[in-house]
Amino acid sequence: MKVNVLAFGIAKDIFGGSSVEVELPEQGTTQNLKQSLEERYPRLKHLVSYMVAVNNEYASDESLLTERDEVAIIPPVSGG
Amino acid sequence: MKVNVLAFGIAKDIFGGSSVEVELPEQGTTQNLKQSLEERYPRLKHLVSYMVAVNNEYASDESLLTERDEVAIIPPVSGG
Amino acid sequence: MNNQIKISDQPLNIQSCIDWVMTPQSGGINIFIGTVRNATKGKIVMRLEFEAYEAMALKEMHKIAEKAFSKWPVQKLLIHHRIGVLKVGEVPVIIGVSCAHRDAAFEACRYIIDTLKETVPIWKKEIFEDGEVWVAAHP
Amino acid sequence: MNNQIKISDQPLNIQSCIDWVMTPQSGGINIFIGTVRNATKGKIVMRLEFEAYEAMALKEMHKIAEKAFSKWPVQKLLIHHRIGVLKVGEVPVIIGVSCAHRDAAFEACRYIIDTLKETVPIWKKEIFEDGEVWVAAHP
Repeated sequence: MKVNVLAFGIAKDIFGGSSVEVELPEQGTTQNLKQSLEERYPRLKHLVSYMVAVNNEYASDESLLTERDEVAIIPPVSGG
Repeated sequence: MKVNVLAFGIAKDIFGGSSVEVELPEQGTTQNLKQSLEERYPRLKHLVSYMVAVNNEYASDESLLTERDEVAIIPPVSGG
Repeated sequence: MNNQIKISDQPLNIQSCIDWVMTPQSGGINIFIGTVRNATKGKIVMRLEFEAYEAMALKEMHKIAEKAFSKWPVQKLLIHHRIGVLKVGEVPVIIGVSCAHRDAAFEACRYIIDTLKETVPIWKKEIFEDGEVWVAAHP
Repeated sequence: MNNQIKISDQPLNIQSCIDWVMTPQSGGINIFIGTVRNATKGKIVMRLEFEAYEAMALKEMHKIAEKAFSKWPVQKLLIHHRIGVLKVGEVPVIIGVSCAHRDAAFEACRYIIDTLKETVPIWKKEIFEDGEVWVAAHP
């Protein structure tokens, strides 16, 4: 399946755009998504940390993804 | 000696005015002043507490008073 | 020590207090605003009357400011207290603190209002429909 | 839950935030104002750029508000965050909390800004004379 991944902050610089498409196996998880992105964009691994949000909520590594989900990469936040 | 004592807040109500004159022995202390006032105005003893200020500073019971000092009775403060 | 300490019988201007306390060096500003509540222990408050022993109150407020500057890296510090008759919703006190970082701003602001309420010779009388009372005077 | 939560690309209005948060029931109001500092670790800051994942950021801000209402007797609570390009001295964030008593106002306000900085998906980029950096991204 194809998952569209939104990018913010430094992730946008790393991906070279505000979203990327990632091909994942059916029943793919957040963890699979991270692995796939880190292979394609090794600079992701240099961040202090980053999270994945699914449908506007922080998601655990085990969360299952579907093509209909709104998925986003959340680098370390720095608002306020 | 005669000491002029300023009154604020509830002390003004108790003294019936914004200052009273108190006759004290030479070398009289803050403690002597309190005793004298409490005899004249027993309601003073019903306060939670009260302090004496001499020349705009909180004074201890042992502070010596002179006629030239600015003396004030400070009932429990409640600003802010 | 960059501070502005004032006792006034005129309404306090919140915006100009904040404008004064902000600096290009500060990242965190904490402001405490005291307001006249419409009730105390279930009784409706009509108005408040504040009275100060002004010379001494200013002296005590300056001591508090000095202590705050010595305890925290404060950039600017403001304490304005109003006296006279205040209606419900009006503002008797504004405290403002600017610091490079927020920790110090919160702590210093808290310290200032707590200490002001303990040491500064200002008194407030609550006026109810059926009487009045000097706050904190009696057990 | 009486709250006002907003993300805006327009300058925040401090006075109207404070007016909104004050109520006749509250005696203590605590306000936190974040401002753009002119320097970070000795380097001169030219400007800041804030970006939000807006839908999620609003959701997280509402969660923080809900938590604050459950932890403290808060009367009104306001969180305004600005995004876009901000110059030194401008205000990216205003938090306001009104309570009957000051303890709760200070604690809730502190909790809100601390938690906002940990969980709300907003990012800031510092622009220096000789480069730029996404704050907190790298070790």
